[in-house]
Amino acid sequence: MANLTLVQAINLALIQEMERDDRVLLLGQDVGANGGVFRVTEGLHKRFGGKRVVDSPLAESGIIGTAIGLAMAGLRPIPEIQFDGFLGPAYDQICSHAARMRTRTRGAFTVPLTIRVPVGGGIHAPELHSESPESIYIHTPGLKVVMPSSPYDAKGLLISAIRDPDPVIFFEPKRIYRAFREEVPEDEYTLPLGKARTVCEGEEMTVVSWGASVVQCMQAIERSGRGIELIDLRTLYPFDMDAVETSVKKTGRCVIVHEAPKTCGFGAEIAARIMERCFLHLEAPVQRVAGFDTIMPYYKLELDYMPDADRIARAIEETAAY
Amino acid sequence: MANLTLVQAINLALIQEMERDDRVLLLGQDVGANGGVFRVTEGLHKRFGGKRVVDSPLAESGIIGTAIGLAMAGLRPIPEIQFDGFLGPAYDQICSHAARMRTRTRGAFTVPLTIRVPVGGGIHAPELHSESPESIYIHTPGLKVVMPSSPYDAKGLLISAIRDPDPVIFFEPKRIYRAFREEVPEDEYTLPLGKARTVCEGEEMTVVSWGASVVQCMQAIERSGRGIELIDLRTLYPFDMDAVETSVKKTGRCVIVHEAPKTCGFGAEIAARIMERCFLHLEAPVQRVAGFDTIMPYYKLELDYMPDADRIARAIEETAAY
Amino acid sequence: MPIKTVLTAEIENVSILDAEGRFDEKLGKGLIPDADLVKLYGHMCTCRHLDEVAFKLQRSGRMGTYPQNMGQEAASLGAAYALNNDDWLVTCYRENCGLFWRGVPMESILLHWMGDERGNAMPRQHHATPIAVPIGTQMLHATGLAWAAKYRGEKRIACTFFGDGATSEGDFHEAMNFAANLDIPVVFCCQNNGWAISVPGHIQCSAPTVAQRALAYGMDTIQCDGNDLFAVVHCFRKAIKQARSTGRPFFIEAVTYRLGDHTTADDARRYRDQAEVDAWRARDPILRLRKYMAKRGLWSDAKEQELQAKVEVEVAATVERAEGITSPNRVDFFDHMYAEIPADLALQRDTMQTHGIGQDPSQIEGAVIELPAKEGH
Amino acid sequence: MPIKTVLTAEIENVSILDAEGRFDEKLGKGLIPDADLVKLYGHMCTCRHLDEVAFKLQRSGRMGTYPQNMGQEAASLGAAYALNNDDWLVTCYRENCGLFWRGVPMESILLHWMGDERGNAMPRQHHATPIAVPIGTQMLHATGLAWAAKYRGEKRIACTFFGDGATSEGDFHEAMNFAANLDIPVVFCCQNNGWAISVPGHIQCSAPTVAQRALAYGMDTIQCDGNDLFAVVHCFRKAIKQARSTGRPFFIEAVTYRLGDHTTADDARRYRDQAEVDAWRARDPILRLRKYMAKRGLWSDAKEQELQAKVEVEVAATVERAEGITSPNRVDFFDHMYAEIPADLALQRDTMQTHGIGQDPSQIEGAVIELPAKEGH
Ligand SMILES: Cc1ncc(C[n+]2csc(CCOP(=O)(O)OP(=O)(O)O)c2C)c(N)n1
Ligand SMILES: Cc1ncc(C[n+]2csc(CCOP(=O)(O)OP(=O)(O)O)c2C)c(N)n1
Ligand SMILES: [Mg+2]
Ligand SMILES: [Mg+2]
Repeated sequence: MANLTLVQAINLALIQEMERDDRVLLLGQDVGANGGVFRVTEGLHKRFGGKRVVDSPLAESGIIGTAIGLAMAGLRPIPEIQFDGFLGPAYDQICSHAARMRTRTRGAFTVPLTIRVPVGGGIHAPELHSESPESIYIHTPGLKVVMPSSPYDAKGLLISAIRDPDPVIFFEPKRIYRAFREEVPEDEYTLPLGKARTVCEGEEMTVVSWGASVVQCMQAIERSGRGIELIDLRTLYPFDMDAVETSVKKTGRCVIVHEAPKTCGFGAEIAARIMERCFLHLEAPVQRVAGFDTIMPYYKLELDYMPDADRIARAIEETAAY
Repeated sequence: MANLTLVQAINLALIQEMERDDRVLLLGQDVGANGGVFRVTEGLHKRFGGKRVVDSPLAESGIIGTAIGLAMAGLRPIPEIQFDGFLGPAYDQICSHAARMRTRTRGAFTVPLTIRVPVGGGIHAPELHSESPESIYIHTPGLKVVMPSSPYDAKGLLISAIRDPDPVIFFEPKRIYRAFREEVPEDEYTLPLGKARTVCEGEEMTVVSWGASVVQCMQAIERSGRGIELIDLRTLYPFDMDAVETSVKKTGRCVIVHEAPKTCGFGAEIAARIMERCFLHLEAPVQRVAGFDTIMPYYKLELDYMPDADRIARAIEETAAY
Repeated sequence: MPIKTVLTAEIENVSILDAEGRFDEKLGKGLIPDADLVKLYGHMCTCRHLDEVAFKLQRSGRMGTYPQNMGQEAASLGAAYALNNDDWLVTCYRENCGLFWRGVPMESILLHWMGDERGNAMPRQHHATPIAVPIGTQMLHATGLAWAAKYRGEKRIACTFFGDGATSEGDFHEAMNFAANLDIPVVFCCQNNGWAISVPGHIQCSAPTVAQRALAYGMDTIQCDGNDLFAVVHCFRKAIKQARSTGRPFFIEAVTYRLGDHTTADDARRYRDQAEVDAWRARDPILRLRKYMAKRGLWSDAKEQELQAKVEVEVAATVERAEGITSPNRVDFFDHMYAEIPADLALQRDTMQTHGIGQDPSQIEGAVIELPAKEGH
Repeated sequence: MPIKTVLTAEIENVSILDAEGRFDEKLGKGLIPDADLVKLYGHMCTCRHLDEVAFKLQRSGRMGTYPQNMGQEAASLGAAYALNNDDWLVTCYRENCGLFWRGVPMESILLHWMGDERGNAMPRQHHATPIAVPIGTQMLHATGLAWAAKYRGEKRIACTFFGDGATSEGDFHEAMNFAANLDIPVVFCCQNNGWAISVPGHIQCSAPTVAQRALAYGMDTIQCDGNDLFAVVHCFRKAIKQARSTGRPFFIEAVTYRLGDHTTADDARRYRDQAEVDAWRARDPILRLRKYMAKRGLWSDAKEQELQAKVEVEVAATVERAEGITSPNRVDFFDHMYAEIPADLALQRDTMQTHGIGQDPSQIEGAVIELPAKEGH
C-alpha cells in the first residue's frame, strides 16, 4: 500500500501495464520527456524509451486515427488528449471510426485503445481546458466511458480499461489530480467496468454523481446530516443502473450531480431511467444539479458555473421537503 | 400557394432569402452546378452565380471554419454538410468556435450562420449517411438546433434560421425530402424558433417527436384510435417545454419518439424535464421509443433499427395500460 | 547572402505504356513478366465486368448505391501486384481491382454495397481493411497499421489509397505528417481522377500536381500515368522498396479518370462535358493493355472471347453468392457492438424495445396488449 | 520522355540584419524610416516589459497561466507595421507586439489571461480577433474573414499567425487549401520557434523548412529570420502586395525562438538544453535592433534609460487598469450566450439553479429551506 494522489495512481497503473504487456504504448503531445503537462506520464519515457512513449505531432485526430491503426493491428495504444476541450478535433476518429470498427466489420477488426483525457473545471485554466464532454461519448454507441473519483478507483479502472477489448475513454478529473491521497495497493488489481461504488449508505435519499463532483457531493451530504446514499457511477457507459435503481427504490428521492451542462447531460439519462424503473417508488421528482446551459466561463467565474456543495445541499433539502 | 415537397420548400426559402439579402451565400460540396446531392440547391448556382453558391473543397472543418470567418465579418453564410455522418470532422469548429464566439468575446463577434444538414435514416444509404446526431448539438450551449417535419414548417423555420443572429444547425430529415407534398405559401414567412407545433390534439396521452419520426407517430396514433396529442418540437434548442408541460399536465401520459440512440438522446432530456415539471400529474412513467444503443446498421437492417409505427403503437398501448 | 535558397524540389512524372501505345523499353522491359501480364489483364477485365453488373444490380433494385471503378483499375492493381501479400492495403472504394488481386472475395464488395456488414468482415490473412466510406479518414489507420509493424520489428508496410477530393481533408494532412515525422513506412497513393463528385480537381488542389502535396512533409513523391499499369508498377516498386528499406513514407499521384458517374446516385452529365469523358475513354487502361499484348502476340480475339466468357461465369457466380446469403440476423447489429454485450443493450436486443414498459411488461401487471391493426393491411 | 519533370520549386530565405549586426544595404536601405524604427523598437521594449510583469503577476497569484512572448516580438510587429490597419489580424497568443501596434489595449491581453472574457471584447475598429487558445483553429477564420472582404469587393486582406506545432493540425491544411484554391487573400505566418511545449520542431515538420508546407498548395512561400525586423517587414510587404493585387495567399515562415517557458505552467528545463537557449538569446530581436540603432547613431544609453522609465510607467498603468476593473457580473456568462436569452436559460440565470425545485420553489409549497451550515465556517 502507498498513499497516492490520483496522478500517482494513474502513473503507477501505466507503469504496471507497460511492464506486463509490451503491446501497450503511449502516444500524445508532451507525454515523453516532459512527462505530460500534468506529469501523469512522468518517468515513463525514461523507463520505457521513445518507442513506447511517443511524443506525437500536435494533431488530435492524428493521434486517435493512428492509435486506431495501432489497435487494429493488435497493439494496446493509450493515446492522451491533453485537455477535454481538445477532444473536439478527434471527435470524428473517435465516433465514426473507433466506436464503429467492431460492428461494421462484424468483429473482424477491433480497436482496443484507451484514450486518456484530463476533464473538468476548477483549476483556473484557460478556455477549453475545463470542459465536461462525457455525455457526447456516452451517447455514442461502441465506446465505453470511465471517470474515476479517487486514486484507488483510478488505478483499478484504468487497468481494466487498458485490458478491455473495446475503445474506452478514460476521463481523469483534473481538479482532484492532487487534491487528496488514498491508500492504493502496489500490486495490480482491476475494478470491473460498469459497476458503481456506493460511497456511503443511507435511507433517506440517493445522490448520484461521478468524477470530481463526487467530492462536492460528499461535502454537501456531510453538511446535511441526513441519511443519504451516495452512488459514484465510476463507469458512465455501460452504467450501473441496477445500483441506482436499488437505491432509489429504497429512498424514493434522488439528486443527480454533474459538471456538464444540464440539457442532454448524462443526468437526463439517469433521471429518465429512474422514472422508467422506479416510477411507483418516487416520492419526489429527480433533481439535477448540473452545469448551466452556457459555455464554461473563464476562470474568474468558473466557480459560479460549477455545481458546488451549496447548490447540492440546497437541492438535497428541497428534495427532502417535497 | 404551391404544393411542394420538403426539398422544394427549402429550395424556395433559399432563393427568397438570397434575393432579399445579398449577405446570404451558400458553400459546400457539390452545392454548385450539381445542385447538391439531394438537389436542394438546384438552380441556385445558375441563378446567383459562383460567387454566392460556392463549391468548396472536400473538407467539413474547412467549410464550417471559413463560414465562421464569413459570419464574423457580417455575412450570412449557409454552409451545407452533405450528410449527418460528416458533421464529425466539423465538430470542433462548430462546438469550440461557432458556438462560443459570442460569449467569449462578450458580443464583440457573432456567428450568424445556418448549417444545413440532411439527417436520419430510412433511405437505404451507405454507412454514415443515416445518422441522428442532434442530441450532441443540443448539449452544446451556444447553438440553436432545428428539425422540421413538413414542407411548410421547413420553409418558415429555415427563413427564421437564416435571419437568426446566432449559429443554427438546420437538420433536414432526408427520409421525407420527397415523401409528401404540402401547400406552402409562395410569399416569404417565418416561423418562430423555439415554438412547437401541435399536430393533433387529444386528452388521453401526449406524444412528443421531431423530424421524420413525426410521420411514424401520426401513423401509430391514427391506428391507435385514441385521443392523443402529438407535439412536433420543430426546434430542439431552445425547445418548447411549455407546450410539452401543458399537454402532459392535461394527459398525464407521454411517449417520446426519436431515431437517435436512446441513451443520452434528447428524449432523455424531455423525459427528465417532464418529471421536473409535471411530477404530480404523471399517471405513467414517460416512455421513450428511440433508436437502439447501437451503430445504425447498414441498410438491410436499418428498418429494424429505426422506431416504426409498430414500436410506437406498442408503447402507446402499454403506456395507456399502465 | 541576404537571400539564399534553402530548398529546391522537383517532381517527376512516369509514363511507360502511353495511350498511343508507345512503350518505353528502358523502363518497361522485364518490369512485368508476360505470364503475369496476361493474368493482370484478365483480372482487370473481371473487375470491369463486375462493375457493369453491379451497376445493373443497382438499377434493378437489387443493390444500393454503388460507385463504379471503371477506368481506374490499373492503379490499385499495380499496387497490389507490387506489394507483398501481407503488406496492409487500406483503400477507399475505387480499388476493387487491387483488393480482388489480394484475394478479397468479390462478393465481399457486393455485400458491402448491398447494405450488409458481413461484406466488411475481411479475413485477417488478406491484410486488407474494408471499404472506407467517410472520405479521407482511412489514411490515418494505414499509418497506425504500418506503425504497429514497425513497433513489432516486422518488415510489413502499409499502402493506402484515396481520391483527389480526400487530399482536402485535414486527416490526409495529419496522416502524411505523422508518417513523415515519425518515420512510418506508408505508401500513400492518390487516385487523382479529376473529380470529387461534381467538384473539379482544381477546387481540391489548384497546384500543378497533387504529387507536390508531399513536399510539405519532405516526403518523396512521384506522379505517374495511373492508367498505365507499367508506370504504376514501376512507381510502386520504387516506393515500396524505399519504404521497406528506410522506413520512410512515399507519395504517388496516379493520374486517372472516373469514366462513370460518381456513384449510381449521381448523374455526371449535370456537371461535366461528354468530350472530356470521350477523351479519357481513349486512355482506358484495359484497352491500352490489350493493344499492347496483341502487338506483342500475347493476345488474340479468340483469347479475348474465351476470357470474357470465363469472366461472365465468374461474376455471375459471385452475384449468386452475394444474393444467396441468408438474411442477416437482426441481432447482429447488437451482438458486435462490444466483445461482451452490456446488460442494458442485451435487454434492448432481447425485447427489441427501448421503452421501459416494453422492456419490462411486468410493470403493467399482465395487461394484455393488442396492437391495433395496421392501416390498409 | 517516359520520365519528365512536372514541377520544380525553390524556397528562399531572407535575412537583412543578422545576429552579428551585419546589415544588407541593398534590401534594407529605406525599408523602415529611422523615425519608425525608433518607435518600433520602443514598442518591442514595452511588449517585453509587459511580458516580464505578466510573468511576475502569475507567480504572485494575480494572474492565471500566461504564455510569454519573449524573443518573438519582431514577427508580429513587422506584420502589423506592414499591414493596413483595417486588414484582419488573426493571431494565436505570441503576437502581443503586433496587436499592441495595431492599437489593441494592452490590458485586453492581461484580462484574457486573468480569466476574464472582457479581454476578448475587441473593438471592431482594430480588425483583430481575440487570442486563440485552441491551436491551429484560427487560420480558417482568417480565411473566412478575407473571403468576406473579397465577396464585398473590399481591398482588405487577412493575416494570420500560428506556431510550428499548429501546422500539424488538419485545420491548418484546410485553411491553406481553401485560400489557395478559392483565391482568398490571406498571408499565413508561421512563427517557427522550434518547440510546441516540449515537442521539438522535427516532430511537427521533419522537412528542411516549414515554408515548404505551402508548396502543397502551389502557394507562394518564403522563409525569413523571424528575429530580424527588417527581414520580416521585407517579406510581409512582398506577401501583402501580392495578396492585395492578385487575391492569392502567401506563406511566410518566420524562424524564431521561444526564449521563455512555454507558459508559466511549464518548466522548459525538463526538455531542452540551456545551451540552445543561450545561443538564441544572442539572436534576440530587441538586442539586435538596439545595437543597429546605436551604430547608426539613432540610439544611446540615455535614450534607453528614458525609454525604460516610460515603459515601466506605461505597463504599471496597464496592470492597474486590468486589475482595477470591476468584477465581472456573473450573469455575463448567461447574457452573451445568444442575442436573446432563451426562457429556460433566463430561468437558470435568475435562480442560479438547474434543479427543478430550485427553479420553481412553489413545488414545495412554501416550505422554508435552511441550508445546513458549512463545515468549519
Ligand atoms: C467526410 C466525407 N465527406 C463527404 C462525403 C460525401 N462524398 C462521398 S464521395 C465524395 C467525393 C470523393 O472524391 P474523391 O476523394 O476525389 O474520390 P473519388 O470519388 O473521385 O474516387 C464525397 C464528397 C464523404 N463520403 N465523406
Ligand atoms: C487543439 C489543441 N491541442 C492542444 C493544445 C495544448 N497546447 C497549447 S500550446 C501547445 C503547443 C503549441 O505549439 P506551437 O503551435 O508551436 O506554438 P508555440 O506555443 O510554440 O508558440 C499545445 C500542445 C491546444 N491549446 N489546442
Ligand atoms: Mg476524385
Ligand atoms: Mg512553436
